[in-house]
Amino acid sequence: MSTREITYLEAIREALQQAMHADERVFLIGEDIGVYGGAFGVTRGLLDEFGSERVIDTPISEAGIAGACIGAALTGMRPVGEIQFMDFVTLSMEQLVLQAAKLRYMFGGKATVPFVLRTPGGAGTGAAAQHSESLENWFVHVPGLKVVMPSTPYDAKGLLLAAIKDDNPVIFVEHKLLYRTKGPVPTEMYEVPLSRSEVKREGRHLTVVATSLMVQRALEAAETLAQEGVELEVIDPRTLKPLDARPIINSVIKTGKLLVVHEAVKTGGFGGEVVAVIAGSDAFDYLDAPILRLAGADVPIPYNRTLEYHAVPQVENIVETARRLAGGEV
Amino acid sequence: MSTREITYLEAIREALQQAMHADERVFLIGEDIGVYGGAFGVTRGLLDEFGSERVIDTPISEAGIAGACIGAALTGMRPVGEIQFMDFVTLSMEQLVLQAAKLRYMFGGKATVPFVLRTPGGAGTGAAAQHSESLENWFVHVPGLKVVMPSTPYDAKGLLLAAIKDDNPVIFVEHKLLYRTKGPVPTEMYEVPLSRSEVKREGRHLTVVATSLMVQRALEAAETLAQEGVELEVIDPRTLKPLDARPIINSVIKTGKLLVVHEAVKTGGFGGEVVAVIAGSDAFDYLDAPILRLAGADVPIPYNRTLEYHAVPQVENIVETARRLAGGEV
Amino acid sequence: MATLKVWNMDKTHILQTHGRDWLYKMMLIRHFEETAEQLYASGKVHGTMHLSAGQEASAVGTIAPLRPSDYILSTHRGHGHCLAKGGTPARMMAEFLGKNTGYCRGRGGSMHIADLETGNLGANGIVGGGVPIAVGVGLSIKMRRTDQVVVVFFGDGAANEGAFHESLNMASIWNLPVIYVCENNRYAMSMPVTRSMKVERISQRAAAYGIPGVTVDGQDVLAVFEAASQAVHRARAGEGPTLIENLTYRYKGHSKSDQQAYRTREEVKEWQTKRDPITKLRDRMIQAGSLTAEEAATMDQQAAEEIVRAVEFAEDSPEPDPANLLMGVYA
Amino acid sequence: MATLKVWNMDKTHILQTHGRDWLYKMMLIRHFEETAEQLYASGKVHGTMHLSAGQEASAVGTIAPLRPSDYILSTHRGHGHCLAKGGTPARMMAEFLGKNTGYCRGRGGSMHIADLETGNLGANGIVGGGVPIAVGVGLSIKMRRTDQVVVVFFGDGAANEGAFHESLNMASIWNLPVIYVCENNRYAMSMPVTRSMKVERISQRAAAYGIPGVTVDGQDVLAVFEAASQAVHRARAGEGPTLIENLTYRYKGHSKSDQQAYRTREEVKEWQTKRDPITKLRDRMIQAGSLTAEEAATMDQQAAEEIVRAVEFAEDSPEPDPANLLMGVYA
Ligand SMILES: Cc1ncc(C[n+]2csc(CCOP(=O)(O)OP(=O)(O)O)c2C)c(N)n1
Ligand SMILES: Cc1ncc(C[n+]2csc(CCOP(=O)(O)OP(=O)(O)O)c2C)c(N)n1
Ligand SMILES: [Mg+2]
Ligand SMILES: [Mg+2]
Repeated sequence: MSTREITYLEAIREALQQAMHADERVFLIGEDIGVYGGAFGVTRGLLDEFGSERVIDTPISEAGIAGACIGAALTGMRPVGEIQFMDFVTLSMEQLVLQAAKLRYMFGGKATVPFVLRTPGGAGTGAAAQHSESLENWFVHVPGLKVVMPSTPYDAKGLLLAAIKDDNPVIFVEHKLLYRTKGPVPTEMYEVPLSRSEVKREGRHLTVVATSLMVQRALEAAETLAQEGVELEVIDPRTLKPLDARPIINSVIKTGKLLVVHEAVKTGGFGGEVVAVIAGSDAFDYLDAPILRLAGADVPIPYNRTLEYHAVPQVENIVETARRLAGGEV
Repeated sequence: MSTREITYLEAIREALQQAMHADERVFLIGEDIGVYGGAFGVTRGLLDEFGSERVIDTPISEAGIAGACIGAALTGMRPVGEIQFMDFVTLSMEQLVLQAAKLRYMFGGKATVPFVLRTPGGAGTGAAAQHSESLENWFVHVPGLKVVMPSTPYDAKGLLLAAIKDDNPVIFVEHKLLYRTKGPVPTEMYEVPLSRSEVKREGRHLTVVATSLMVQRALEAAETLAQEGVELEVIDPRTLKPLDARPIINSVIKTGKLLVVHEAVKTGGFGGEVVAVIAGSDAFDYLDAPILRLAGADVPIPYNRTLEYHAVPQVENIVETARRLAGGEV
Repeated sequence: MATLKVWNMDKTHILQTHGRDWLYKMMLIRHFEETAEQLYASGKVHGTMHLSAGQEASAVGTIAPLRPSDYILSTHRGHGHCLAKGGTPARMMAEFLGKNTGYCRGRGGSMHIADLETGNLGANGIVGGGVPIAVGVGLSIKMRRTDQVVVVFFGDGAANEGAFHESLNMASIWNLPVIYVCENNRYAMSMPVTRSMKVERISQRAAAYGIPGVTVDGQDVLAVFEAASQAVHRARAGEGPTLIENLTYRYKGHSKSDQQAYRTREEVKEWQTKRDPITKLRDRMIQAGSLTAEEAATMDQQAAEEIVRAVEFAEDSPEPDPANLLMGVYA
Repeated sequence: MATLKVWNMDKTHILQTHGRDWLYKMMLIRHFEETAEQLYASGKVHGTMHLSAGQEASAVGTIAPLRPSDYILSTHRGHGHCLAKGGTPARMMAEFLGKNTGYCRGRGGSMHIADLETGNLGANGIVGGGVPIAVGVGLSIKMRRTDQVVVVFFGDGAANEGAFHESLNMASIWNLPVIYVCENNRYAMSMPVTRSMKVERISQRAAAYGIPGVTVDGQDVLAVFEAASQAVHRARAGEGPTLIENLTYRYKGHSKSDQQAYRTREEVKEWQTKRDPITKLRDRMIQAGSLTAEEAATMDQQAAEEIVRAVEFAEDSPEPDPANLLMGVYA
């Protein structure tokens, strides 16, 4: 397999493109994904390549988009839906949670509902409170759904291809600020299995579990702290549900300390899940400091640039918290 | 104040009734709350007492109900909306989360949106996967909302009166299996403040934090274990958001052990939040066992009676887990 | 607004060809539900159930023009739809009793019965829940280039959900083979249609989507069949969706908790005695000389017996094993 | 379907009375947005913004019949609505720059500007987000027994959201004083109306709710005013909601990321040169002899200067203090 540097956005587009070539049942559906190429340009060019029957622009009807995915998936297709901003999944929740997630179980295990719902989450673009949501933990809380959040171009492509092949509904959460980041990506098709946590950096003083954009920020923080002799082990769950907990448990057994970092609001967020998994595991006996969460402030994302900056964890916050925690000051 | 035994359902009805007498701005809106009295009979009689202008039957339009509450609240009223089953809030999420919760902040702190959304959650009635949801942690994850879950008739009345007086949107989660339970309730109006956790039973071997119906089950379990000499301290947060963590922290400092019990699905649930608050607090140093969660199985609620029984924590599960945890077997 | 072209069906011929089948199906549905109600009363069925007694012609007449390979999406009041599409009473009854031999292995119950083999994509506990799904089924049919169609049933109450609007709009712009069948039984739980919408006919809403809308006497199985046939024909021909409103009535309370304070006994009685779809069809066939009263009684007896056997099957079936609680959450 | 009765307004008289005010407001909106765009280009404004240039007559004409105590609910493309309802450019501009003196203390930005004092209940980042809220405002007006009304603006795209359906139905059955104003600018982002719905006119959808629906030349402020006046009159008289569709056009891209591949330059040009609402009103008034070209130029100059002062105010204003990040989440 030959590999080259492309962006996270290009990696996603390539996955869509290759999946559509490989499997006629795969099609795309969402708002402005055709000639506009999607609000962030992810699907640009795909309309020309695959035509309007497989790249379907919809009216502004988010429940309808979810319903379209479900009905098509139930009857033999493999749709990839797009919700333009993660905030707007609030309009699809009934279809996603009461239908997509439950149909198989309610029907006694007889139906499959294989579709992927792609949606970009996260703040940092100045788009304020209704265009910056990070709602992944809602979906983690729903049996029947899988939840994926890639942090690199490599993972983005491999996870998306795996998600499209999966026979369950998968919520695939992208991050706007990652779209332009680059990394090595093989040209061929490959899959990153759902679920497999990955140790993105090894270290021995402190385990940091981070998701999506925060993986990159944690890696930057680790770089800084390495110069101080503090070695962070950074783990990216990649698939939040089902969670591959073993690598995290093993890491905490090694480091004795855990910091969980995510962008979503702290209260009620995915961090609680990770903490609870560890606090209830065999790693408990190895803990020698409180488990900390560093996460979004309990606030709707403000418009003002400075306020927005302070509303979500930045590299310096991770550095500072990790330094205190590793240094035994907590 | 004179006190008598009434049901949880009657306590809620009484709170509505008294609030409507006390404040002309309070009105009720929801599906079948008028002549039908609501799916569970909570509002029975209120149409006759207050007329159809203040007890408003709506079409089946859950987003519309939420919107009606928001618009009325923004312009000087104090609506109490009802969503017939908690499952159906999936249809109101955009209005509740992107509008109600955020309007005040987005408008620079200038608006108030004082309304209560009542809704019954929980399994146990054989109504299967689309009528048994416990989605409270979704709302806990939303800054701007408050989340209340009473476990007794006394709390139900007092919390509802406080919620109606509160100037924020409050999600008020009732439990179907609690409706017929009885307890002492003062005849007068009174408020149970949002937020104030309550120690429902004192004990020294193990702290159990439980919500809603699980408080009652935990108390039963405590009764059983007391006969074995194991003393559970049972704490009911009552208001999940904002969470009054101090009594829980203090209790864990005393007992050294924590078990969190809720009915909602374990993964991504409120239990994670409680565990994380404790694991990151000054109680950490006093912990002498892993923190455990006992919660709903990761499954849509099944129809079959036996399966349904096994899908959510029962008294015997609490007894068994608490016994092991208190006994140092975890 | 486009309208359905009026067909000249040879009614006598149709009744001769299909009348007995339809009559038997309606009787079967009626017996199924009466029995289910008894089982509930006796404590053998738990939860709740929504009976469709009175609405049988809508189920049978709508599904009659469908092929086995066509799809339906049903509602909380869906027993009739399931049976009409070819579901077996035994497996339905087993589902009621929460048995492992039920259509959903006891996981679904009354509100979630699905039978993928007969194209029944499921009852639904959510009012309007199946309506957006119909768009996807229609799309899938179009993309797979079959000439299937999908019928999505919903109630008058569901026509006020936002999902209704999104779905009809999407199906109309893409000319999908979806037939929207509103079973207008005058009430959504306690809410009369007259208070929940300002238009008189739900079919008028078709105008908002530029598709045909018709209102039909839902107690006349032939009228229902006629309208459905035309809509199916349009859909198969690639001409897009149709909105059909079957005017009907439910004899029983909304669900098991209903005190029915919102309607009078007289009203119920009037529908039962004057517009019962089974009586209507039977009398018509007898009048036309294509059925005798004795034959009708025999058929009714047979239907009753089929249900008795269904109950036996269900009662003899094993319960699910709690060890399999998590089975089927994920594929 | 009910229809609006046609009024015989004395147009000459109306223009004499209100023309200058309307013209100035439209000029002010145009200058506001041109300046905002420049500030964005220069990096002083971040995020995104949705400009309404070309749609000024819809904002000004619709709001003209309203009283200060009446309400509006606005959209992501809401600068014109805010100014027309009496918002001050300085506080809006300060909000754009994220300043503490802005309408939302810098927390909201372009998509969330609200001015409760002038009855502007807020722009909205969610397509159709304000539409269900209108029901509550209407209910509240009715219960408080004032004779206020509420105008809720939304785009052609929003008319396909489920929320639209639920809201119009609820307002219609309760006869609420809500005026639904659809600003049909032919596109929802890249989606042309012709592909997103099968009916030609969004106003046809009024038929689904038994309320009047009208389509208006949205570039003619007088026509907009006339339709709005009638709807306001109906609403105040307790006769319920009206759906108005103003046919209009946006000159700029959807937001800052738009490459406009979905339309031609010629189309844009044609609207700008032949149907500009400001030019149209100015020319008409000049023709009618109630304005001279010089006066018009002076007004335009004044509007431009008002915006210059707004920018000065905004730039001189302090930033919010990060220590107050959490301020205003809860009351
Ligand atoms: C989204 C949603 N809202 C409310 C309910 C509760 N509910 C179940 S059936 C029903 C009435 C439905 O009325 P209609 O659509 O007319 O169908 P019918 O029961 O008359 O057959 C209601 C309110 C539900 N199941 N789902
Ligand atoms: C619920 C929701 N879906 C999608 C979007 C993204 N979006 C913002 S504006 C817009 C187009 C809106 O079109 P229209 O309603 O016609 O208003 P216009 O922009 O033309 O004024 C879209 C798709 C959104 N903000 N909210
Ligand atoms: Mg009905
Ligand atoms: Mg538009």
